[in-house]
Order: sequence, then structure tokens, then C-alpha cells
Amino acid sequence: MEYKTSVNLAGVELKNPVMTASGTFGSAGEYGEFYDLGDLGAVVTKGVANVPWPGNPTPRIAETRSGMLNAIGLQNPGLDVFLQRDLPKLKKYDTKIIVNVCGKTTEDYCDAVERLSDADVDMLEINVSCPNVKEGGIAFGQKPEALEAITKEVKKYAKKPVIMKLSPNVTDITEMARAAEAGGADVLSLINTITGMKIDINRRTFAIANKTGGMSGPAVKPVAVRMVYQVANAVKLPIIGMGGITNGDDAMEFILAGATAVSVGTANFANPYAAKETADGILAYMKKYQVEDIKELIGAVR
Amino acid sequence: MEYKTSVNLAGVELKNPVMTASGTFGSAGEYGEFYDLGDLGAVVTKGVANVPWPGNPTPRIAETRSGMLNAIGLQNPGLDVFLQRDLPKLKKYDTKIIVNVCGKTTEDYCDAVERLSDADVDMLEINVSCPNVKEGGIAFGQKPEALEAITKEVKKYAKKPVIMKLSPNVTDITEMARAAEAGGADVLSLINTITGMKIDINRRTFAIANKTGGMSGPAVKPVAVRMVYQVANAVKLPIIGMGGITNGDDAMEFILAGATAVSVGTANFANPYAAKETADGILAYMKKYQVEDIKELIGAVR
Amino acid sequence: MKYQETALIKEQREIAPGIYSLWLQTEHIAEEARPGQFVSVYCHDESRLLPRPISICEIDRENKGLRLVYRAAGAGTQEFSGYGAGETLRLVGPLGNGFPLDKGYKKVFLIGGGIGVPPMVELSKQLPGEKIVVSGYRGGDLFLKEELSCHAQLVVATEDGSAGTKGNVLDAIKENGLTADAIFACGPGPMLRALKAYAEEQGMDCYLSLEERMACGIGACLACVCKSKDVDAHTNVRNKRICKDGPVFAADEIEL
Amino acid sequence: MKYQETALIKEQREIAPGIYSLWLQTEHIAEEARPGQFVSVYCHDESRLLPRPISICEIDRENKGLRLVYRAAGAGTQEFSGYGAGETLRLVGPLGNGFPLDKGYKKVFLIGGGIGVPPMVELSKQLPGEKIVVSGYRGGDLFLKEELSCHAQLVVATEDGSAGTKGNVLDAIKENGLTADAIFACGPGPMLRALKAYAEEQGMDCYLSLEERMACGIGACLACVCKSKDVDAHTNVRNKRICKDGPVFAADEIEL
Ligand SMILES: Cc1cc2nc3c(=O)[nH]c(=O)nc-3n(C[C@H](O)[C@H](O)[C@H](O)COP(=O)(O)OP(=O)(O)OC[C@H]3O[C@@H](n4cnc5c(N)ncnc54)[C@H](O)[C@@H]3O)c2cc1C
Ligand SMILES: Cc1cc2nc3c(=O)[nH]c(=O)nc-3n(C[C@H](O)[C@H](O)[C@H](O)COP(=O)(O)OP(=O)(O)OC[C@H]3O[C@@H](n4cnc5c(N)ncnc54)[C@H](O)[C@@H]3O)c2cc1C
Ligand SMILES: Cc1cc2nc3c(=O)[nH]c(=O)nc-3n(C[C@H](O)[C@H](O)[C@H](O)COP(=O)(O)O)c2cc1C
Ligand SMILES: Cc1cc2nc3c(=O)[nH]c(=O)nc-3n(C[C@H](O)[C@H](O)[C@H](O)COP(=O)(O)O)c2cc1C
Ligand code: FES
Ligand code: FES
Repeated sequence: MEYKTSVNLAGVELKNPVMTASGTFGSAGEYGEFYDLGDLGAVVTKGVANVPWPGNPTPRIAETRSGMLNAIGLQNPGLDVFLQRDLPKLKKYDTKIIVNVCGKTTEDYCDAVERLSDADVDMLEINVSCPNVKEGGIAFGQKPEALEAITKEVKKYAKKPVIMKLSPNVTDITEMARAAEAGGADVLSLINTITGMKIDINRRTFAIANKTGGMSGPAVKPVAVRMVYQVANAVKLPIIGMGGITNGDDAMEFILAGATAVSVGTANFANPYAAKETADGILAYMKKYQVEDIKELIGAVR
Repeated sequence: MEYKTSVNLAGVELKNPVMTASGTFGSAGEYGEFYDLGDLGAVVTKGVANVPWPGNPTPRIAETRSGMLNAIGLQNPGLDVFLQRDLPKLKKYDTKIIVNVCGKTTEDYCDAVERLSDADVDMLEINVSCPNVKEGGIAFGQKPEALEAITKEVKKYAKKPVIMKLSPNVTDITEMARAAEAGGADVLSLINTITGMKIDINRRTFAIANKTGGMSGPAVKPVAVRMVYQVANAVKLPIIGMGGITNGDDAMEFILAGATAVSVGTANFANPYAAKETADGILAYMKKYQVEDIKELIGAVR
Repeated sequence: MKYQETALIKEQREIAPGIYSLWLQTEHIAEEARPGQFVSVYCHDESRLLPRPISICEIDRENKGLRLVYRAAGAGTQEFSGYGAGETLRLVGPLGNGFPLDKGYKKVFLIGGGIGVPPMVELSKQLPGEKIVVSGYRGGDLFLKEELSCHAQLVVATEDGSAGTKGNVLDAIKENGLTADAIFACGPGPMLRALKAYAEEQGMDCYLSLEERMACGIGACLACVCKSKDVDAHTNVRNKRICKDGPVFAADEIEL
Repeated sequence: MKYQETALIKEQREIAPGIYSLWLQTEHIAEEARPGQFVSVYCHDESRLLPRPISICEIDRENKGLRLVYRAAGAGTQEFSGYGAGETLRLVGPLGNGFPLDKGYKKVFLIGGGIGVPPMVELSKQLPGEKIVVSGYRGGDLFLKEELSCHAQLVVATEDGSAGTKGNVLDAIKENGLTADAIFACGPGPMLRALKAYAEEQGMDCYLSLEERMACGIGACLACVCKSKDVDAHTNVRNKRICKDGPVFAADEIEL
């Protein structure tokens, strides 16, 4: 039997549903030292802004039970350096390239999105859960009106399909998903990290300098699967599911719950081959159950 | 040195800050087969309603990485049986007794609270995150106005101090804490479980019959510590912190973040002595750092 | 009385593909255990919190030995299978009620299906009267065959017909024209349902050992309930706790 | 080239209270490793995801052997300390830049403080020129003393005065009136800061191996940065990645 693993996200055809989660895979093919990144459906870059950001003080990360906290603070070299130096490195691989965009103001996002629209990239993923944004510090990603508004603005400048990345730190994820859909998003990705805190009881201080950090890794998977399921039942847009995926079996949970594609993030740190093995694992699952086309499995659990 | 581990919750003096999390410790001293429950600051019962509830179909639980999901569905024998049969069993122990109350409507809660007010219990904990309640299925615990209103109502009937138990499935936990405070709550407890889902990829169905379940255990600890910290900085009420506590070190994270007391839940399943060992571990921490009174450590990390 | 113990592994062997036999040295559990009870076995890996309930297969009371026979079904049991003599496992037990031994039946069927076979070993030793063990296996790996033949007549059914009757345990009973006063059984849901119906039909007493996902294992969390025919004394609803009120129930008390 | 390997433990010993020496057999890592580089060591326990970065202490290129010497500091290193010969550990490496070996210094100080001592062993073997190892310990357990005396003069400082100079490594340098052209150092933050200041004062070149929490270990996640004096070529901000651009930095490139 021939197995079809390819999926389509807003007109962009991925050879398989496996992508990398922004911020865990660098922007210049760092994991290409371990395997051919052409084995993946897409590579998603670290969040990049219109100007360089220095990020947060260290310690920036802390391990938690089956997970981790991070408060990198979106350190990035700025769009110019990304386009001139990092993008050409990624272009060497036979995979799709998705640029994750961050910003502090609507104008920041639009500026970056506009400049990226002329670059040789496949899609744009908009990270609207940055810690420091307008509106008195409340992220664009926690209010449906704000999310709809920024989606609309970004769409005006984007000549590539736009993925809106949703924050799980909300009462009702479907409300957020509907807002992004109403704003014109082409694809949704979820989940970003869950805000958490770890205290160093011996030093009696916060384990990370920023006090709070974003939780990721296998610990958050049940929350992520639940949200993907809820969103898949609330909107018509394709979904990129992520949060704690370490292998093909984890990925299948998301696909069965309704994700068209999946991203592997924190698992790359625990195993540099995690994303590739996830793609292999999905194929193995299809073979085990003789499912010819991955599309038959998307949202199959209802 | 003499070490003072006692804490005061709305006038109720606990010999140490360790309680049990509702629903994980039965209501009739089940764990008393392993140690003297008098070693704990308080025992919190399984949620009890004014009438018996049959709960959800099985499977009701699923294991997740460093955590679990449950959808017991608040099965309980009803208040009459609780008062006549279970309460006397708990009263044999030299510890405080806190009754966790659930309901479907405001009237249910008030009925139960009124009848409990004449019973020999020390405090009432109101679980406002039940899945099936009025208002079109949205729990009382996810809207500040609804939370404030039910707190006010319950307080009218309660002659014991009232603990309002907060749901973590909200955008802004401080808003909920302020609503409960405004409604007249005496104490806040947090966190209840985080809604999650697990999919059985081989049977292609949900791992628990209810589809979604509440996630608990060490996996959720960073979220719980963050919320306790946020709430401690937002309201003046004492806080009972819980979510993934397995030992004294975990408990100290919550106390340093601002909790006056802590509850041990899922950890009881992994180790029947977990709550007792948590109390021992807190004392050991105080001895290690020569802290005479636990109160000096409450909220000490800022 | 229930105990939490760190038990020493005396021996572990794979007795059929994926089926492991484990002899543990306990402090108190073996002395107090009865056939049909189980123990909660804990993983060392800290990402797996919940106990794995495993039935007691055999008891060596003199040496405080406990035998568990289990299938490496998932990550937890796979982990157990990697440990050898000299290593330890944390247990809580003995748990549950066990099979009733004092009913005075003259002749009973002890029926085990698949990984429900192991508890029949100790039961066949301790239950008085004449015993016919009927074991249902998938294929020809008739694990525990010797142990089961010691104290009882052994009749075998295999799904693929590679040994004994081709078919299930009821097929074996019928093929051999066997009769008894009562059934004591452990195995997969469909088998238990069929036995419940068969017992009703034949007017036999029937005791079934049930399985359900467990969290506490001691009756505190209400995870592991089954539906009961009447309102249960403890729960005050039509639910019984398998870990505490069971795992063995009279078939007519429960709905399957 | 970086490799992920399952390395075989050839030997593990506790060489001082809580300090373990581990010889691993690798496939490629030992052959490619340089002094001052490190490896990411992974836990078997699935609740601990992140790699533990451990410096390379000694390389046995011929036998593809790699020696790590580490302190059981927390749960992960405690886990490692429980494994013995015949068991395995998963590694990624070699990682980082290592110490520069080609600067042509006539005489250098190799300074290790506490658990920063181990990387000085391989460095003392491979660095050309005259070498004085200055090791700072808490108490009298002078782990790796023999190894460090083979290829270099060894001078010791102990906090409690139980051996060598009472005080820190700078006290030992001063007490013994030692001089050198350059410093190569690894150890706790306060020691590195003092050495940076001392080197500036004395006009010596100085290379410091830094520590920070790591997630990827290969330069992808930006967890492990230190502040750099100038805008860094890669990050385009004043941050350098310790795992990729370091862990060894010229003291005047970075802020401590
Ligand atoms: C009273 C009782 C007695 C049992 N006796 C035996 C026995 O003697 N031999 C044997 O091989 N098996 C027995 N089982 C089944 C055994 O408990 C499961 O095979 C085992 O828990 C699987 O764990 P795992 O980590 O390998 O699988 P996973 O699927 O990874 O386990 C995940 C979670 O689901 C639970 N779980 C998975 N399957 C079952 C199941 N069938 N029943 C209950 N919980 C399950 C696990 O305990 C764990 O909490 C018994 C079950 C019960 C309830
Ligand atoms: C480049 C480098 C080389 C090192 N070389 C050595 C060595 O040769 N010998 C040695 O004993 N130690 C060395 N360390 C420190 C060693 O990495 C930590 O002691 C170890 O990670 C602690 O892990 P744990 O699980 O025991 O502690 P835990 O505190 O339980 O670890 C929790 C998390 O924090 C991280 N962490 C804790 N302490 C440190 C630390 N000091 N530096 C970086 N991450 C830390 C862990 O990696 C883990 O992710 C080195 C660190 C770095 C960055
Ligand atoms: C170290 C780190 C850095 C991250 N940086 C970004 C980022 O720049 N932009 C973004 O949208 N998400 C970022 N994320 C979130 C991940 O892309 C992903 O949504 C989240 O980690 C959940 O997936 P996981 O559990 O597989 O890691 C980051 C996550 C981690 C752990
Ligand atoms: C099996 C189970 C049953 C629970 N039942 C209740 C309940 O009846 N009422 C309630 O307020 N919380 C209930 N909870 C939530 C716990 O009290 C606690 O808030 C939560 O599990 C987080 O703590 P933990 O991680 O220590 O378990 C239950 C949790 C579990 C795991
Ligand atoms: S497993 Fe908790 S009641 Fe049975
Ligand atoms: S640890 Fe990821 S960049 Fe250094």
C-alpha cells in the first residue's frame, strides 16, 4: 500500500504533518546537524520581530515534572539579520518555512509581516501571547476583540497565509478561535505555553529571573489535546496542534482530536531526533492500522 | 528550638498547614488505615451534595505524564448519609474537618450549607467548578459575577467559615479571587483541576467516558504555584494552595508563594503516606533553616 | 490491615511471550493475603504516578513470598518486567475482598481467561471441595498449566485451537460435558458477561472478579466503580467500588 | 559534528563524598571531543526531560572512552550516580567550543574551583607549555589530585585549610608567589569574577568556562546566554550562547 502523509494548510502542501514549534528549533537549521530537515513537513522559526530584542535576564528556564518553564523573552536578532543570514540557511532544506512573528504593538507586527511577505517563506505564524504588549500588559491573545482586531490588521499586510497562534491562558479557547477566524486567520496553531512559576525553596527566590515562565512539554499535553478538540469543533479553519508531543503516538492524539498538522517543541531538547521520529511514528501508525491517507484520521475521534 | 507549625484560617487553628484535597481522600477516614489522621492539619471530605449523585460512567480516570485526569462526576452518597455515617468516623481523629460542598444550582448549595452549619464540622469548602450547573453549562467558577453572587448567597446560610475553591480554567485568576473576596469568602482554595483530554489512539476513542477530565498531579504544580502567587498579591484572604504537592518541598513552594495552608491530593494515590510526609517535610524544612514559626515563611518570596 | 512495603524481587521470569512471573518477598502482605485479592504495584519512573493493580497469583506464606503473574501491557508493566532479582518494587496491599472460600460448594469451576488465569492458582490451592479449572488462552502458551493441575482438574480452551478445546471457556465446559455448583471467574469483560448469563441460565452461583482503572485502590476516590443491581450500602447510589467492595462480586449483585 | 549516543558505562566510582567518576564507552563522541567541551547527559526517568550538561574530564581516544566527574547535586545527577558498569546513559555531544589550545602561551594557570576542577584534567594533558594547576576545594577531599599532578604542577587551596593554602585559588597563587601568561579557569561565579578582575589587573589573558541552565545545548533555544561586551555576531544583541559560543569565553568578551 502507498501511504499518503501529506496535508494541506491554507493551500500550502506539507509532505507530512510534522512541524517544529517556534522557539525550540532555532532559526538557522541548528538541528540539521542531526538529520535532514527535509524529512519534516515544515520548520517554524524562533519568533522574530521587526527589530532585535535582547530577551530576559537569566536564568531563563527551569525544569518541572515532565515539563519545563521558559521565559526567553523573545530574544531575536531582528528581521534584517533573519532575512539575510538565517533564511538562506533554512532554504537549503526541502521543507516549508514558516516564520513566527512577534511584536509589541500592532504596528510592529504589521511592519514585520509586510517585510516578510516579499521574502521566500511559505507562511507566517503570529505569536499574540508575548508578555509585553500594549493595552496595559494584557496580551493580544487573551481578549477576543483584541485578537480579532490584530488578525484583521495583520491580514492587510500579509501576502502569505497567516497562522494565528493561540494562548491557552484563557477561560474559553473556542471564543478566541472564533475571534481569530472572524479576523480572517487562515490557520490556527495551539497551544502556546501555559503560564507557570517555580520557586527555589533553598535560595527562596524564583527559579527563573522573570518570576513567571511558560510551561511546555509532556505535562501540558492533556490541556493541549482538549483545546485542539474544542477548537476543531468550533471553527472551520485547519489547526496545527502542539503541546507536549514527543513521538508519533502523541501526534496521533492531536490528529484524531482534529489537528491537520502538529508541532514538536520541548521534545527536541530531550531528544534531538524527536521531530523526525514523530513523522516516522505517524507513518508507522498508518501502516499498523492500514490507513492509506492521514486525512482520514484528522478529527476521527468525536 | 520549638517549631511552630500551626496556622490560622479564618479563626480555625490547624496544628500544621497540611490538609487533604477534596475527592482524593474519601470521606470516612480511608487513609486512617495507614496513619493517624490526627497528624494532619485538616481533612477535607469528598464533595457532598444535598442529595446523592451517581457520578459519571467509567472509565473515570486516565493517567497522564506526571499527572492524571479524572471525571468522577462528583459521585456522593448525599448529605444525610454523610452526616450520619461518615462524619462520626472522621470525628474520631484529632484534626479539623472541612466539608467540600457541590451542587447544581444556587439552591442546592444553600440547602447543603445550611444543613452543614448545624453539624460538627469546622469549615465548608464550596466547589464552584462542577461540570453541570445552571447558566447554560458554564460553571459558577468561570465568571466573576456568578462567583461573587453564589459566594454571597452561600454566606447567608453558612454559620461556619467559607472557603471558595477556584477553578484554574480562567483567563485571570485574580479577577476570580477578587470576586470571591467581594462576595464575602473567608478563605480561598486553589487550584481545582485543569480541564484536559486524553485520546486512546488504538481504540480511537476518549480515554475517559466523559471525554474531558480534570488534570491534577505534579504536572500542574507550576500553574498552581503561579496562581497562588498571583492571588496572594491580589487579595487579603488566606489561601489554601494545592495542585501537584507530593512532599514538604513542594508544599514549601506554595507557602513561600503565599499559601497559609496546603492540600495534598493526587499524591495520596501514588503514596498513601503522602499527606503525612508532607507535614513532616515542612517541619524538616523549618528545622534545616532554623525558622521558628511557619508564619514567617508565608509569602516570603516576592 | 493494608501495608505499604518495598518488596524485594526474588525471581522474575518470562513464562510466555510478554507474560512475566514475579516472586516478591514481602514483610506482611503475603501473610495476610487471600486468593482473589490484589496488590497495587508502583513504578519507579516518576512520570507514572498511579498504581498498577495486579492480582495475587500464589502465596508462599512461610517465606512471606508473593507471586504475581502479569502481561507487559503498557509502559508501567513494561517497566516492571525490566527488574530482576535483588531489585525492589513498592507495593500496597493486600487489597480488595478476595474470593469467598466458605460457601461449602461441593464442586466448582475456577475459570480464568487470558491474564485472568493467574489468580486461579492460589484459589485452587485454598478453596475446599472438588475443583475444575477452565483456562482460556489465545494460543498454545498455556502459562501456569503445571500449577493449575496440582490441586484441580485442568481443562483448556484456546482461541486458535492449538490446545484443548478450540473456542472459549464455555465451549470447553460444554465440549467436556462438565458441571459444577458454582463459578469463580476472572478474565475479560465479554467472558464475564457470558458466564453471568450461563450461571443464571443454569441456576449456578457465580463470583466474578472485575477490572477497572484505579487511582487510590483503597476505596477513597470512586474511580473504579461498577454498576450494582441495587443501591449500594456504602455509595448510597447504584455503584460499587471494585477496589474495596470487590474485585470479586456475586454476579447477581452487579450489572455488566 | 554532534552525536546522540547510548553510551555504555564501563565504571562508576564515588571518588569523594557525593562526587562521582564515570567512564563511558562512546561511539564517536570521545574521538571528537576536546578539553573544555561538554556533553548533554539524559535521565532515564521520564519526568526529567532536560539534559544535564557535564564537562569532559578525560578522554581515552584509543578506547573511545570518556570520563565525566560530577557532583550529585539534584535529582538528575543523583539518578546517574545509581547506575553501574553495564548500564547505559544517553549522551549528546561533544558540545561547545572547548579551551583554545593554540595560543602559544609559555606558562599558564589552569584554575579549577570545586566541581570546576574536572575539565582541568584533560586540559592539562593537551595544552602545550608549562602548566600550573591551581585547584580550590571546600575541604580535604582533593579529588583528581593524582590526575592533575601528572602533566602539571599542582597547587591546592582549601576553604577550611585542611590541605594547601587556606583560602581560595587566588590566595594560593599569591601565597606561592606564582606567575603565568594566561589563565584557563572553570568554577563558581564568584571565583570567575575574581579571576577576571585579577587578569585585568595583571594584564594576563584569561579564558573562563561559564555555566547556565540549558535546554537544547546546541544553540537553538537561547536559554543559556551570558551578557557580552559587544553585540554578538550571531544573536545581534549583547548576548552570547554559552552552549554554542562557549562555554569558554575570553574574559574580556563577556560581562560577569
Ligand atoms: C483488580 C485487578 C487485578 C488485575 N490483575 C492483573 C494480573 O494479575 N495480571 C495482569 O497482567 N494484569 C492484571 N490487571 C490489569 C493490570 O492492572 C493492567 O494491565 C496494568 O495496570 C497496565 O499498566 P501499564 O502501565 O502496563 O499500562 P498503561 O496502559 O500504560 O497504563 C496506564 C494506566 O491505565 C491503567 N490500566 C491499564 N490497563 C488496565 C486494566 N486492564 N485494568 C486496570 N487498569 C488499567 C494502569 O494501571 C495505569 O494507571 C488487573 C487489574 C485489576 C483492576
Ligand atoms: C557547561 C557546563 C558544564 C558542567 N560541567 C559539570 C561537571 O563537569 N560536573 C558537575 O558536577 N557539574 C557540571 N555542571 C553542572 C551540572 O550541569 C549540574 O550540576 C546538573 O545539571 C544538575 O542536575 P540535577 O538534576 O542533579 O539538579 P537539579 O537541580 O534537579 O536540576 C534541575 C535542572 O536544572 C539544571 N541545573 C541545575 N544546576 C545546574 C547548573 N549548575 N548548571 C546548569 N544547569 C543546572 C539541570 O540541568 C536541570 O535541567 C556543568 C554545567 C554546565 C552548564
Ligand atoms: C524555549 C521555548 C521558546 C519558545 N519560543 C517561542 C516563540 O518564540 N514564539 C512562539 O510562538 N512560541 C514559542 N514557544 C512556544 C512553543 O512554540 C510551543 O507553543 C509550546 O512550547 C508548546 O509545545 P511543546 O510542549 O511541544 O514545547 C517557545 C517554547 C519554548 C519551550
Ligand atoms: C479523583 C479526584 C477527585 C476529585 N474530587 C473533587 C471534589 O469532589 N471536589 C473538589 O472540590 N475537588 C475535587 N478534586 C480536585 C482536588 O481536590 C484538587 O483540587 C486537585 O486535584 C489538585 O490537587 P492535586 O494535584 O494535589 O490532586 C478531585 C481530584 C481528583 C484527582
Ligand atoms: S480506585 Fe479509588 S475507589 Fe477504587
Ligand atoms: S541551551 Fe539552548 S541555546 Fe544554549
